[in-house]
Amino acid sequence: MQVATFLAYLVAAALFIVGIRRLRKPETARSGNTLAAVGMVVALIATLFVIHFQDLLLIGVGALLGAVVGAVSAQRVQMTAMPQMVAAYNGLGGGAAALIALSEFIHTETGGGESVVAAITVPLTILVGSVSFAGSVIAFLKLQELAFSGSVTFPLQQIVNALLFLGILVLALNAILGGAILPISPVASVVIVLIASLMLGVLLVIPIGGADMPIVISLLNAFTGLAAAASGFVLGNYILIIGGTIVGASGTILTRLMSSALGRPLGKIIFAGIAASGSSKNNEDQEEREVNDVNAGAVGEYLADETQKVVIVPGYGLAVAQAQGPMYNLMETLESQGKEVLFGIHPVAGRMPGHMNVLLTEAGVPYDKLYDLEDINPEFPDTDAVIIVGANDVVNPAANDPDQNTPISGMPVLDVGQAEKVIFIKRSLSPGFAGVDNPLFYDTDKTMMLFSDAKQGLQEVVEAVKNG
Amino acid sequence: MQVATFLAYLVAAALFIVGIRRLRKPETARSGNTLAAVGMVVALIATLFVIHFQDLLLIGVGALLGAVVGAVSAQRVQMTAMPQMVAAYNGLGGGAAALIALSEFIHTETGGGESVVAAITVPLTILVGSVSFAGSVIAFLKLQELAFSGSVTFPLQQIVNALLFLGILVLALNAILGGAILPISPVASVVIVLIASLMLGVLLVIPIGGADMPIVISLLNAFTGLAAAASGFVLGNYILIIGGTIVGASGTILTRLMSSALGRPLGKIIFAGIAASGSSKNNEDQEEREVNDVNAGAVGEYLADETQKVVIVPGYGLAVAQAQGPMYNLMETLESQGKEVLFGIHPVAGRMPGHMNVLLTEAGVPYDKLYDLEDINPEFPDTDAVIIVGANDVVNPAANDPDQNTPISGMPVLDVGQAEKVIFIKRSLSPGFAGVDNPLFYDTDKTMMLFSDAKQGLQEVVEAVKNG
Amino acid sequence: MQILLTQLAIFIIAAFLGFELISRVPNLLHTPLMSATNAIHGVILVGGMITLASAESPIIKAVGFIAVFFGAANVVGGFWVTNRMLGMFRPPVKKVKKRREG
Amino acid sequence: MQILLTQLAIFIIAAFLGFELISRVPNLLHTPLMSATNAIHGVILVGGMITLASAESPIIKAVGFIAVFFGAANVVGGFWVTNRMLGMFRPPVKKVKKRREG
Ligand SMILES: NC(=O)c1ccc[n+]([C@@H]2O[C@H](COP(=O)([O-])OP(=O)(O)OC[C@H]3O[C@@H](n4cnc5c(N)ncnc54)[C@H](OP(=O)(O)O)[C@@H]3O)[C@@H](O)[C@H]2O)c1
Ligand SMILES: NC(=O)c1ccc[n+]([C@@H]2O[C@H](COP(=O)([O-])OP(=O)(O)OC[C@H]3O[C@@H](n4cnc5c(N)ncnc54)[C@H](OP(=O)(O)O)[C@@H]3O)[C@@H](O)[C@H]2O)c1
Repeated sequence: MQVATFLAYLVAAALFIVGIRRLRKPETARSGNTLAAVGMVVALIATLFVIHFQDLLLIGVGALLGAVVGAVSAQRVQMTAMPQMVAAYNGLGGGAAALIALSEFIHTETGGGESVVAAITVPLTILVGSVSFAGSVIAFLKLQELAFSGSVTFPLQQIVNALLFLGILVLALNAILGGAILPISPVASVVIVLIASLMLGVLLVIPIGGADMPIVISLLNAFTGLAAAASGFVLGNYILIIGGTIVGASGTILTRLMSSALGRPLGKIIFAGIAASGSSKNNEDQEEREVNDVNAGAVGEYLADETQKVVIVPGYGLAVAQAQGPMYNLMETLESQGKEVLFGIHPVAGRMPGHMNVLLTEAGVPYDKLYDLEDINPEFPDTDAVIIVGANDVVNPAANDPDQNTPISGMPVLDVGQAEKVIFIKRSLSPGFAGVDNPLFYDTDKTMMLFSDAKQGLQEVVEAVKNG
Repeated sequence: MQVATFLAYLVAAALFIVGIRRLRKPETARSGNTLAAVGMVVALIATLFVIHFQDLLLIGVGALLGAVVGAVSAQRVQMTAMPQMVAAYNGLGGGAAALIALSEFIHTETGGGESVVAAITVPLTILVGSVSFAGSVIAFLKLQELAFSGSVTFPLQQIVNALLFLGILVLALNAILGGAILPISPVASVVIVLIASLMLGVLLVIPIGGADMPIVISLLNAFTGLAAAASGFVLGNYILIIGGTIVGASGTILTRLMSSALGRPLGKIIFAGIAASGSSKNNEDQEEREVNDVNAGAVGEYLADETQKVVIVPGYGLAVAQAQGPMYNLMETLESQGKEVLFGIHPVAGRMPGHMNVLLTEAGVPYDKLYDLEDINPEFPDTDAVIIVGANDVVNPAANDPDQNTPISGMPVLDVGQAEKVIFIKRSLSPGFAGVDNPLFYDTDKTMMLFSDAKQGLQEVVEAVKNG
Repeated sequence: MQILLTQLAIFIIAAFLGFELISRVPNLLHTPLMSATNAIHGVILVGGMITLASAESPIIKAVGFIAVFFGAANVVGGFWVTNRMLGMFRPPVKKVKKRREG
Repeated sequence: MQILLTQLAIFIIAAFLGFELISRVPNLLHTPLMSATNAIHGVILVGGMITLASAESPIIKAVGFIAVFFGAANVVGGFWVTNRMLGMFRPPVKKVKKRREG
């Protein structure tokens, strides 16, 4: 280990830390990300000085390919698809860790030079890395709605997982003790550990509902960090140890933060495997039940004549319909008539945290009109009308109904029922992401349902308000 | 370095960290202190296994003596004297670091075995340790009001300090380079460094006013931590490096926190050397100026007849007079007459943070009646009377008077002037700790001055209220 | 052995640091923070380089090559996508204040 | 050399940890926290023990002895006085909540 390289590693570590620190505040977040990236460059360059040069070409090619793939995908991805993109990158990292540990193991096995540290950390790295890899792949497929959408469960799932885990431990031990326990060669058992870990990763994630995926991804992110740290012990490399450990630890805390923000205890997510698509069940009895179906004219009239204070609650549908422009117009029109207009932004509205803030600031809505969950709920009692555009879960009172066990049970929601009138602008009665039917739809004297695409519907309402 | 010892050191370090974490919250603070102490015991025991046993006796004697001195002093010290006690212990730590570095230096010089690390860290340790030692001694003397009370300044102070520091650096360099620069032997120059550093410590602290001492002590505390870390490098000892560094870093942040809580920018404290005893100047013109001098009867009558809402502001004088009991009676009496009574507690009221909270809870005042600075100030406008018992600085509007540069300038104070009437219970017109005269004293139609010892005065007032 | 011990020390302290680093982060920044730390553990690429460089047998070379590829994609994609995310919200300072408390 | 480098690494990470450890502490706890950390750097006593144990010349022995004495006083006095301080305020939890925000 050359001194210069080591010192460069320390610089890189410091840059990682400062970067994360700056990522905690909106004003400095972007520079924080840049600093961390600089740290990464420093670490990579420093590494070039401690490796054989004959392989530089091969490394260069591999790195270049990876960089291109990463850059292109990152540039192309839709904002709403970013969570699954993160999952994908995370999986790659975990896979890399597992592969490195694997080859190190084969290396020491064949080339000899068995070290006690490696013997223990290698299987650990393979286990954690593979789980992270497989889990991330599943998370990606789920969020892309390519496969396993909703919650895939089968009987005795927990027991199966437990047994699988046990088997992995035994095999790992067998590998560590050089095949003393089972009639399987160390290399073979390590390979089996890898495969079994992949299975475990799949089984752990398939039962988890899509709404919880951001949390699961964050958890797998922490896993990968741990795997990187473990591989650092395998290779005796300090930047791997420091960087990996910090990510592992901070990732764990971040996961707890997110789960509490979405109002879901972590244990419940991982072990309960809450169904995220009970919608089918609900859809049937919808048709019979009567709703107060209105047209844009009626909505516009009501807003123009009956309201003083209006709260607008945007949701995922607004993003789908790209209706932020018309929403801005509606705000202007209402204000031009001397009405007060606020926006209620639920932390998980849309498909990624901050999703709605992004859209509305794009549209030019001033920031002081955007209210957080805590800030807006007290406003509802003296609100004349709440306009809910393409949102359901975030305003669904069923979340706080103790008798129902839904994917969103326990999640704090916007308490729109408190307001004088509730106006939904959505295309149908179909529920939202979590697939939970919304009792408010059927409260015929409080609720108006304007069935329409968000964009078109809002445009019509604006017209109606102007004329009405 | 034995493995067991090293692992024990890691445990000790973890206990230190967890201890500090728990010290951040009142409920867990005490256990946090205990955990850190346990960590210390672990570290000390572990050390016994890596040192020659023949010296165990000598070590035992020294440690025992130190322990006894520490324990007795800590048990005996008055609560109000605790800040200077902390200063004393801190000084001892700094001194120890300096001495260790010194003897290591002599050791390597005579015994040979010069290492580049030691060569650099030894003078550093001596410098920081000595400054911390001398500075703490001065802080102790100031707070005990044994010497240097107030701010001791002399012309060109900053320049003298700068030159002294420069000289230290040159001598240190000379020591590092084995006497290459000056015709002074390394050992000699190191000894001179030690003496000069002691002088520097003295000069740095004497100009600083007593009100800022808690902050200065915190800063010196961080210094000692740094010195301990440096000596860790000298001895290649890990618990010294870890423990010392953590204290050094956290101490720095804590110092910044305290200085902002007392509303004093750190730079101003260290370089300006604000006079903390301008009192003499003010005292002269006091006599002429007229005050509304009243007796307890008048106060009692006013409270009984004219007030609905009363705020009591306790200060250092309450502690001196041990008047918390009568104050509690006053609260009861007023409440028995259906009046609302609150207590306004300034963060620096008294002589140590939390001083007033301690006294009042001792007296049995329920906690929900104790209001912080931020919470009480909004209450004053609709308050009929503020009773200020043995306090001055914390209610002195001069602190926010831009034209005056006083020791308390910039410190947020309790805005008692907002209330209908202000009643001071103190023995004289003499100002408080910071020695700043209080304009409120002379506002004859708003202020009543009840000149009396706090305890006696409060008792009389209670009687008067009962009768009045 | 001593090396291993010091590595252990670094691991423990770094773990405590990681725990402390994250606290009271506004919802807005959860995803970017996750994405950025995700990019940081792409430092595993360093491991991939070392493995590939020290590989004799072709099979290990191949595995190492994949590792490098994965790691590079993790690093570049991770930082890039984070940067895009953060580019999307530029709240004026006053609102930022509000957020941070909330 | 490698040892020194790893010590440096530990120093840097521990410094970052120290910075993170202290944040938003209620006024009430400033003095106890200062006093407790003050006791922690009494770990210098370890150094005193090592110096004294490895001392040949009587003068170094003497110096080491004083160092041990100082260190012990720092440790014992520091933790003891902190414990007394903390013993003096036992706010009921509800108030504690209030404090922490304020
Ligand atoms: N924010 C995050 O980080 C995150 C991440 C992953 C998952 N989630 C989950 O996503 C959900 C977000 O809740 P949400 O209320 O914002 O959305 P939602 O509950 O998923 O509801 C979206 C609604 O928009 C309507 N819609 C779809 N396209 C539309 C269009 N073109 N015009 C008008 N309406 C349209 C849909 O009803 P119609 O089909 O009848 O129009 C649907 O009911 C939560 O369950 C949250 O847990 C959030
Ligand atoms: N809290 C901390 O951590 C801390 C630490 C160090 C310094 N300080 C400083 O201490 C000061 C605290 O302010 P403070 O308003 O609480 O106290 P103060 O400003 O020092 O005023 C104390 C007042 O009590 C009166 N007094 C003394 N003995 C009395 C007795 N037996 N009966 C009645 N009155 C008596 C004195 O006036 P008479 O002589 O006329 O009676 C004096 O004016 C601040 O300047 C603060 O910066 C605080």
